[in-house]
Amino acid sequence: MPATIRIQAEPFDLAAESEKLLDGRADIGALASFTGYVRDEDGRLSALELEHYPGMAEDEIGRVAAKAESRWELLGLTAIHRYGKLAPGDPIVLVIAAASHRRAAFEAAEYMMDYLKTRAPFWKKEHLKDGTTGGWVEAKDADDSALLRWKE
Amino acid sequence: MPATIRIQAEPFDLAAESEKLLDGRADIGALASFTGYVRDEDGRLSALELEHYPGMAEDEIGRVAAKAESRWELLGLTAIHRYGKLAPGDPIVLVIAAASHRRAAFEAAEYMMDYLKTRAPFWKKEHLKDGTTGGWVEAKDADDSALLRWKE
Amino acid sequence: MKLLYFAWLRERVGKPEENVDLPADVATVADLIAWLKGRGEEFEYAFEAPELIRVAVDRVHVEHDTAITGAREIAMFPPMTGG
Amino acid sequence: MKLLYFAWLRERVGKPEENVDLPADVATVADLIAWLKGRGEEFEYAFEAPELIRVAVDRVHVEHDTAITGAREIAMFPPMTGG
Repeated sequence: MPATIRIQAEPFDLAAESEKLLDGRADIGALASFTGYVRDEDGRLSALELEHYPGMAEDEIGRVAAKAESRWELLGLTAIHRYGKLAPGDPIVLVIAAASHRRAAFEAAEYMMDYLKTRAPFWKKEHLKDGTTGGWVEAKDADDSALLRWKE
Repeated sequence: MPATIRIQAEPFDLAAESEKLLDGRADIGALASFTGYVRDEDGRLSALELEHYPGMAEDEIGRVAAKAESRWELLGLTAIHRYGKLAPGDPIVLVIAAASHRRAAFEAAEYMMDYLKTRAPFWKKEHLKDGTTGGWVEAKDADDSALLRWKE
Repeated sequence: MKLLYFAWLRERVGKPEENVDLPADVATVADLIAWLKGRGEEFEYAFEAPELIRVAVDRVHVEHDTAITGAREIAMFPPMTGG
Repeated sequence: MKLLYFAWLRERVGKPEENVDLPADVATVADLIAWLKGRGEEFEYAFEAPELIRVAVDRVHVEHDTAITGAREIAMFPPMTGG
């Protein structure tokens, strides 16, 4: 089954996306999902603006998904990433991985998130409640080092 | 925030349980969930009967949840386990972990599932499509060895 | 003392629970299992491989060398297969 | 050749994209960045730390020593912060 990859401004629906993967199948034993949300940074943040590279974002997430599918025996994989101006508490990103057993589902979902963070062409700009622009969120070393776990 | 632990015959609602954890909060940046389903075992299975120890199941899952909460900085934790006779494709178990960052959410959810599998007093009996009882599902060595990951 | 049996242990014993008066020399979980095995064919069959049996004393997992003095409820069952 | 800039690189350069004709001796990503730096103050500022700049040639991540001959679209941007 091909992975579902979407880049969109609109919110996504975890329950609906899960149902699409399940689709009445009875070989799926495990479904792991991850949803990332805009944090308000202790109340400082008024909005988070997500810029992306429209021509490349879907391609690159598709490449990461293909790697996950070759590494684990998956029965379904969904990745949805939003762009645009989001408010604290808004969902940003959704990953769902379906498999026969839990380990593959968990690992594939975590792998997708680790690579999305560092490979998908998205950039976050903070807008603060005091009216100023907090600047661009800097990439974290922790995100780069998270990838080490997946090197064979 | 105390963990939500429920043992029930009824299905659960991932979206509703996620919303309860989020509850308008803007400090949650990551929500990892796991849902386990009854597999039909290549079409052999007609039903899976889940027996449990009513007096102990909730207590034991609560103890596992307390360990997860002391190990990771969680902003919410939910574990729901069903009992009774379930059909292929039916959801059995739900775990949701909320945190500021993704690593804690993923790890706590995976930890909960690993311990639920081996510590929560539930037993599965298979009913087959040919009308016979397939017997009790045997505990897997893989589930015991999964716990090694969490030993400090 | 209340004894509970689950899953195939319940099926082999033939009942989900019972109340028993234990002899004074039954001090640990292992003693209890040995004593139960002497109570008839169905118990001998149920407990033929004691190392497989998991035990909870008052709803907390314990090892076979745990003392059961003062326990109100002892549950015995095969390895768990939840999740 | 089409060049694209994102995030603070776009802000510093002052435009999201442009079409350029490259000199024949600009063979790699590193050559391109060095050439861009000579195009004025805003480019010098934007590319002051070339090691921070990530590059995609025709929508695929590449290293700075990658050849750009025949590329249609080259995008330059800071480290990604999606997810």
